[in-house]
Amino acid sequence: MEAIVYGHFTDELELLDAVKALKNKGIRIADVRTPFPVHGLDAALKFPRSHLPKIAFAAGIIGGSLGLLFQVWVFTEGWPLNIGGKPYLSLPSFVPVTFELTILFAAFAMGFAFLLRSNLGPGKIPNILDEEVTNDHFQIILSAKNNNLSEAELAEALEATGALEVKHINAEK
Amino acid sequence: MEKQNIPDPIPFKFGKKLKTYLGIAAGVGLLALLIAVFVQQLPSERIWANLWMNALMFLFLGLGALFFWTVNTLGESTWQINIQRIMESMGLTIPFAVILFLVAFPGLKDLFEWTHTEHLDKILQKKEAYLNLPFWLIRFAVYFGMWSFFAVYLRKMSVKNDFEPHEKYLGRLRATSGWFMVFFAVSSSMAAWDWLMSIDAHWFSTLYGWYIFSGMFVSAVAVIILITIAFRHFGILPNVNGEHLHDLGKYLFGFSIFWAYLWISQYLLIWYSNIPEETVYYVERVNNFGTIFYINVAANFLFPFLALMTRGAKRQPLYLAVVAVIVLIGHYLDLYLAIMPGAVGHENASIGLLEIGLPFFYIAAFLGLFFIFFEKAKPVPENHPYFIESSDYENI
Amino acid sequence: MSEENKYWHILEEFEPMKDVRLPKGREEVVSPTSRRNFLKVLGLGTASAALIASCKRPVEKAIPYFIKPEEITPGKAAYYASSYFNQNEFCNVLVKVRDNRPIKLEPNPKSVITPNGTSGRVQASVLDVYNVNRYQHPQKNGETIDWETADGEIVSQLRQLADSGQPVVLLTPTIISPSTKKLIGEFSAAFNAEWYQYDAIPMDGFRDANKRVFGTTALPEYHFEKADCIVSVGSDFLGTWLSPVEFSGQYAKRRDLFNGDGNLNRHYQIEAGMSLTGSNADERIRAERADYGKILAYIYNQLASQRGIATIEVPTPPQEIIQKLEKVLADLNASEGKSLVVCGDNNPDYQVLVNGINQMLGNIGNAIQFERTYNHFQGSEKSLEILLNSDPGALIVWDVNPVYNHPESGKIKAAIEKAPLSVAISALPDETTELCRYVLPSPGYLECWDDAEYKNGIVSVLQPTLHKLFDARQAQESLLAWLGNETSWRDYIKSNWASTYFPQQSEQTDPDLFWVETLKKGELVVEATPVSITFNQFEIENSVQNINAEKPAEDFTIELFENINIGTGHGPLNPWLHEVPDPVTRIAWDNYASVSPAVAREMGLINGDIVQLGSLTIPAFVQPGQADKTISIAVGYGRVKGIPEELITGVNAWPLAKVENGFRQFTTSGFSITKTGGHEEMALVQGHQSMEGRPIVRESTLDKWKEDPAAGNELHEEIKHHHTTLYEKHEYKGHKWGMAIDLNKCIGCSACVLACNTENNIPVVGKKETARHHEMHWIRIDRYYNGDEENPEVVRQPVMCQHCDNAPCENVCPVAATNHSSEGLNQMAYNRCIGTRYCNNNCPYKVRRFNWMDYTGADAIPNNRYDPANMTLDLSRMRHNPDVTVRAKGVIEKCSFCVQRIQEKKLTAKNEGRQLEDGELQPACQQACPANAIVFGDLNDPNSKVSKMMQDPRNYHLLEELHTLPSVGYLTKIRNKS
Amino acid sequence: MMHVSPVREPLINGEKSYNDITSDVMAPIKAKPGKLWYGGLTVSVIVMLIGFAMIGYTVWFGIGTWGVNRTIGWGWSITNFVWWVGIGHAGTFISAILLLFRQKWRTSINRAAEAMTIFAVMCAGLFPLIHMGRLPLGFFILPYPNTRELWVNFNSPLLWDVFAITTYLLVSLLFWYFGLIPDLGTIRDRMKTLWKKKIYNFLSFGWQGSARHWQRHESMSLILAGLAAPLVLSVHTIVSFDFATSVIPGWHTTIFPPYFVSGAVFSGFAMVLTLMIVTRKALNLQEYITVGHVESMNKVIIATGSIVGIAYITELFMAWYSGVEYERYAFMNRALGPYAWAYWIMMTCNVISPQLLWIKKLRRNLAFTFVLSIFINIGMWFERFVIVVTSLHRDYLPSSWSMYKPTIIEVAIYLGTFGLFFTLFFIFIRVFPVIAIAEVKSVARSSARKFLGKPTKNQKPENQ
Repeated sequence: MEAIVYGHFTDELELLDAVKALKNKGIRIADVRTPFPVHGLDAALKFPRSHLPKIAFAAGIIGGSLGLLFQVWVFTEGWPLNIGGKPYLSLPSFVPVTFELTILFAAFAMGFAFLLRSNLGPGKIPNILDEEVTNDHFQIILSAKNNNLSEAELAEALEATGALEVKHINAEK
Repeated sequence: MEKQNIPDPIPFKFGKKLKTYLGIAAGVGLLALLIAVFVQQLPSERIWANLWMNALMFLFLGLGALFFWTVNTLGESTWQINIQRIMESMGLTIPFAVILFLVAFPGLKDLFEWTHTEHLDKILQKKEAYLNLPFWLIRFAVYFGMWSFFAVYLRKMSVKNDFEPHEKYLGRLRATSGWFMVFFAVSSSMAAWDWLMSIDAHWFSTLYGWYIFSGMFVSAVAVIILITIAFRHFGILPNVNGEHLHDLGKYLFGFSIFWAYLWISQYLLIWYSNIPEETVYYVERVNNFGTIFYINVAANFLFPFLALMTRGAKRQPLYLAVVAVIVLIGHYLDLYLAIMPGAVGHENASIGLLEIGLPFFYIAAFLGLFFIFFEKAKPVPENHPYFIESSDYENI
Repeated sequence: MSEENKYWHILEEFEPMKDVRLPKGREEVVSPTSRRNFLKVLGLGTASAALIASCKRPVEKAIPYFIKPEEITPGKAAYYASSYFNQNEFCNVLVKVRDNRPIKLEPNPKSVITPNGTSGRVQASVLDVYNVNRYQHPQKNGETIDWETADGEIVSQLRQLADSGQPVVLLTPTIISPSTKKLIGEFSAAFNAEWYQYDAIPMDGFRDANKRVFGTTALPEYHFEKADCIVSVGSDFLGTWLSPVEFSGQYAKRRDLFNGDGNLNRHYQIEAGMSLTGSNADERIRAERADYGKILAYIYNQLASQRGIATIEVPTPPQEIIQKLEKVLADLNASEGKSLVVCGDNNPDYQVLVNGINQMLGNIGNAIQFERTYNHFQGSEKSLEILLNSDPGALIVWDVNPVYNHPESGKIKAAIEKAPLSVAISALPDETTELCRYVLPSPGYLECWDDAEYKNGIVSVLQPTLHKLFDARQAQESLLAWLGNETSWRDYIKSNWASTYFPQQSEQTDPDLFWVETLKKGELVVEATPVSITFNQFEIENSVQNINAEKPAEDFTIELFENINIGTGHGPLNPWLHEVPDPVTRIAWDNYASVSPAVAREMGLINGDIVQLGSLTIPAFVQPGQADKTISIAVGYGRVKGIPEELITGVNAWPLAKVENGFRQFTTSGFSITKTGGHEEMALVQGHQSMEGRPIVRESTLDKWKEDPAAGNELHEEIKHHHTTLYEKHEYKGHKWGMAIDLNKCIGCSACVLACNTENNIPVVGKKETARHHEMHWIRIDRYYNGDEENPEVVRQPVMCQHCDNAPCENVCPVAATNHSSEGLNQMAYNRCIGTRYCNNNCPYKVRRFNWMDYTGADAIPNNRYDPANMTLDLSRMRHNPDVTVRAKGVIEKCSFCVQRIQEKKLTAKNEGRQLEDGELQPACQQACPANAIVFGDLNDPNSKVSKMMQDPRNYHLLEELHTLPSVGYLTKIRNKS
Repeated sequence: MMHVSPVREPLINGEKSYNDITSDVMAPIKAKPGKLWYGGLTVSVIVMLIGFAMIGYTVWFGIGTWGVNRTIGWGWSITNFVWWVGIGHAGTFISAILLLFRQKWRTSINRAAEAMTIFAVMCAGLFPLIHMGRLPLGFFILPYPNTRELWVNFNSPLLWDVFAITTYLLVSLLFWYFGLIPDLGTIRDRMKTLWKKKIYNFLSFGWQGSARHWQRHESMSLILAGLAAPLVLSVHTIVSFDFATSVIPGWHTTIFPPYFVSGAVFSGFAMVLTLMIVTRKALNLQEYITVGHVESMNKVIIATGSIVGIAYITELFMAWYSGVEYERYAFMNRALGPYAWAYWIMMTCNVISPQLLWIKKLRRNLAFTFVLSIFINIGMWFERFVIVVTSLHRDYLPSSWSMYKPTIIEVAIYLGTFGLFFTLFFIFIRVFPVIAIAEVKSVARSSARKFLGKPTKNQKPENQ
């Protein structure tokens, strides 16, 4: 694994300032890890908005239309039955199932998209640098590879932002 | 996110220019009416029905806004504080709606079959204990009395807090909102039965009251959106930012869906069991008002649903405004569908000069009153404890 | 093919008879098969054949299904003309036989006496054949013996007795079979035996009255259709009196407003308990049972005085009744010669008065005729007394059960026990056979040869349609054997006919052919010599004395009556009859003491409270319209001997009858009711008696109808006018089946219910389940009361699946197990049904039935059968109609408009390359209805009767305001009252 | 950061630091379960097994073992079904709709509420299956391809139920579990024993708290909420269709959909309160599930309860107003007929008793709330009983009117579902965090006045 430097914060506000400071210095940030979603962090890291909603929308459309078309087919082509004198194409009756399938498809498509996109899934082994990040520490990770600075310099920059417990992990190790 | 520094608000002035515009609009409306009566000589029921319909629409905006404000107060929510004064001022138009209704009163006999006590059929006789003019008038008085009272009182509390900020006013606001909600819950449905459902005197649907309410609420939100955008544009409400529009947009979006939900619930159930005493209502509308029937669904559900799906749509002022206008027209049509088939009948009912022109008068009247009241108080309740919170939040 | 031998199918055809040419077109007479049927038969047919090894045709050869015998086509039904006779019921029937098993009885449309329909008991009687409780072998002191020994011993003993001069007594029910009579004659001669006939409910009082007044003991034939005004004093002539099936048809003819001329009869019923007939009356006058005599005398006096005939001295009936009687008298006078007065009481004096009244009104020769008099009800109490006093040496008891149903059974018991030789000839064990030393099993009537002369000169035949299931032998065969006569019983009859009836007819020239043809028709009508009658006025005075002599009834009077289903006690072994609720009280499986609401209130009684009545403890039932001082109890229940545990229900009321100056009477007074505090839940299927003012049964009066035929049915037009729909009706090309029911003709006899049970393999669920409202009947007869509980008016309505075109039930079935056929049938796919019961909830008519438990044994799960009435035993299952699926536990079932019949008839028509004729196709209920109240047919055919009826202004649909568009229509009930 | 007005009541008490939150919430998972827990679990399991036995009995001998009859085709089974489904509405309502309305107080209760939802829906789902006459053939309701090309009836509300309930269960599970992932990560990192670490690692999908994951996670939660909100409405709407599409007076009325939904939320919240008031004590989470939370939930209860009440009255009035005699009779019969007692229990519990909550003191009184919540649970059960039984037992033709009395079997099955419910719940509180750790942390700052981070070794004192 490539050589990286990471430092900790114990207050999300400090973290935000640090992130901004580093960004201003033009330092690329490999990753930030927090115990809970910190508001404004994605803005500070200049993340684009996620595409998950679009996936949900598309999947919903597909699910809904599949459901509707199937029902229409069954009652008009598959086996038209005279049920209670209702017309074969009794659209109002098809509303509920169509709706449910829309939701079902949208929800699950998005769920899976999330896992794939984030490379998460059952039994995936995370690379945890410090277990405190899932408790109360906020962690900035800088990688020497995608910064044209040495580890020492990165560490320094990190220290400067007030990061605590700045640690190095060397490629060799 | 960092605070963008907000310019000081430009005080709102209900100026001459604005007045003249409204005057012209009102004129157009009256002209349409006069032409309808004297030139076109439309059948009386159609005239009355239109007056009735517009009066209702006028009322709905005020009442809807008042409801919106009170429900947010009860929910301890904050985002709306910045535009609260708009809702307050809209609510204050309620008392004046009475006049508009009274104008239509001479036409009650034309509008309501059950008023013809001389020849009531079996069913209507059974209902007479409720559907009779005296009792109906009493209810009319009670609804308006109470609504007006709440509108005025709540506004008073809210304004008082501007000058001598005190917890107690907010306490009263909350308490009164609670009582209003209780009364509104009952009265809104009953009013819907009295003024709309009883036009088709034989027909009945338990859901009707709530269906009408949802329409009312959406129309009110649409108007709030339009005014908010306008005021923001003219710098009267500088604090209003994308977040507020986003929330208003969400309400328009969400409650359009809610309206559609009630619409399909009512239609589906009646369609399904196909019992004549119920289907008669829809049969009339589908067969003789088909186009409007389907436009109604399209304009009030499909359009806002698709148009406001994305985040950006809800934050884009101009875009949002356009959607709001269309939805507003949609609910005007919804009201048309509720009234005309029963009151006028498909032979005589149609959308002509009168239907298009008359509303201008009411719009003018509504805005006129609104501006007067808005002018009277500070544009924002700046001493409201949630005020800052309201200007500084974000939609995740 | 010609109408004549449409169904006609007889056994001779299967026997090699060189001298008889086979009638042509035999193949056509059997119904066509479909693949579905055929497979079923291979299954069910072979299975059943295997089950009952001896299941053979009377032809002396077994039937292997692998080599098809020429007379049987698997899956095709054959029909045989035969007759049913039991006490007060006689029907000419066609026996439907499938794969050697009689499975259904249908009215013989060619019949002179009962062309219209049958009674419920006739429908149910097919089950009696497959009764596991039957004796299977001859017995001596309970030990099985073979026929040879039995015959040997009996004959030798008979001989001894004959020599010793000790009387040999033959005790039989009323015998209407001429051949049997002849045979008995020979037997008596040979063994100088005495022959007595015994009826559980005799009419000897009636016969006696006729003797006194008209000089003849004959029972005249009645023509209710000839009477404009019918006054019945406690006579249940539509239910149980004299010849109900026949009378129902006649009566209904005069209630027909559809093709009738609107000349309805007017029917007054004067009675104490609410009888089936009373519930149909235009006006029912509630009177104490004890006042019948006075009332008759009063009527007599009024009429007499108006005619200047000497009146008679009698106490008058209560004032309020006198007032009510004014109208009656007026109508009787108005319709002189065209009226009819009947009385259901066996009291000769009452009957004498009735005769007097009819004489005065000139009804003799019109509504009452003495040409074709009745031959049944030969039993006489007097002769029975003689028997008992003669202490017989041998007692041969043949198919009667006096030990159970005679009030003085003690004496009879003693006589039997005392007699050195006692022989019981009976199919089923009962109280009497229990006591006899020898028991000789006799087969059911569907296994027998016989003939019957129910009315003078109208002679019918009975022919077996099933080989004797057990080692049983017809009584006549026994007699022949004991006489040492070698001829078979059939040949005996045949020769008897050849000698007696062949000469009396001219159609046939060859006696054999004559015999064949008669068997095909099932009936022969020959000249009958009218009974000449006189009229003795003075007898009236005598009777009046007796009536005056009646000591005034104190406290409560109990009247025993015969229940339309269970009858005098031959019903209890027939679960079908048990499960059909009484048409008046709507209670199944029980008898009870009917008390008036007033009494009930006074004593704080509710339905099911056990009360003490003399020696009887019995649940009480509050019966609107019941006379306050009279308590009515049905006889025929409470049999214990030879009956499986689960079928023992009710209380034996016979002991309350009494023998009074030589006649058996079924009213006794001087009882007091006491509450025991006990309570029993009765199987009451209809808990609510009022229509709640809903337009369910629509009725009007004749006068109103004459002004406006839509009278009482105004709603129909109004609703039709308001019908709106959000979707168009489906097109029904080809047939569109529908049914019209004339509420004015339905008398509520429940024959339709039993016919439906038989046709559609409806399970029997027993008393407990019925009480829990788990009954399975596809058709029910709702009964509502109008007006005051003192004496309410009664309306009835048969309700089955309405086959709605907008069926709420179909919409909600998640698996589409029920949907609409292209011919407008609301059809059920049992295999698809998963039993959510959603359809049933959503059915406004509540006509769907759910298989709550494994009633039929058709489901896959073992050891879960619920069959209280042993209806799923191998033998009982032989009754099943192979064309109808036996439903499994957990599925919904309901009326199918007898779809199997529809298919069958459609195919017949198709094979014959013709259109279905209207009326050709009848569901079981219509076919069985003796009143022709039900009409089924094609609504797409504007000329079909059903279409016409649906156009009738009286027609309406049940709950039509719901726009369910039923295919069943009801014609309003029109009362003929002023 | 978003601003929070000082006048607002803190969402969690005790000035919790992030670490406190983690350890407090995880305490039950780490600690050895006590006697109470074992006792509770055993009882639940036994009751559950009895229930299952009775289900077996019913399937074997038939629905005839129940009290239903030709007139009342549905008795307790469907009553319980609707009741359980209703309870299953709170969770998703809380986490979806309250999320959309930015009600921050939801964070402390949504996790447990959602779990409850899922368990309740499981119990509910049993009944439509059991009440089938032929359960072994129940799979007919699925539109699976078959040789006869025979499909299901898409007109049938029962079929709509199949889709609605299934979708609801699956989506709720998804929503709930994806919400759990970060917390499972937290637990994993606190677990000392290896096998536990392994299990939780498996369950936590390898969560490591990266900013990008958080961003996607949040946006997904929002959309899921957006999808779940209408889903919640749709489920009980469709359940209400079971009745409202029919033609039976008392069943067929248009107000049913919204009224059923609010009734569902009403009963759901009642059940949440019942459970939470006990759980917070048992797991000693009083500072997270505060009186404030209870009050907020009580407010929802007043609101929904009043809506339900208005619906009752609307129905009653419309029955009269319709002028249709069947309608009129049906409602007369409800209020005065043989089952009037059920109607009045319903009225008292659902309409009258919640009105007491207008009093702030009572809103904030735990004991009172607990009792009330149980009242409401009972009342809502009777509402369904009234709708199902009272409407059916006297419908159109008086000749078929009847009465209904449940048998011991039905009762046992109902209790059995309680067994199932609590078995699952007991297991849940031991293996999963009852409170959404991350979500609470994200609102914790607004509730605590002082710096939250835990001091580290080489931290300067002035930082504090």
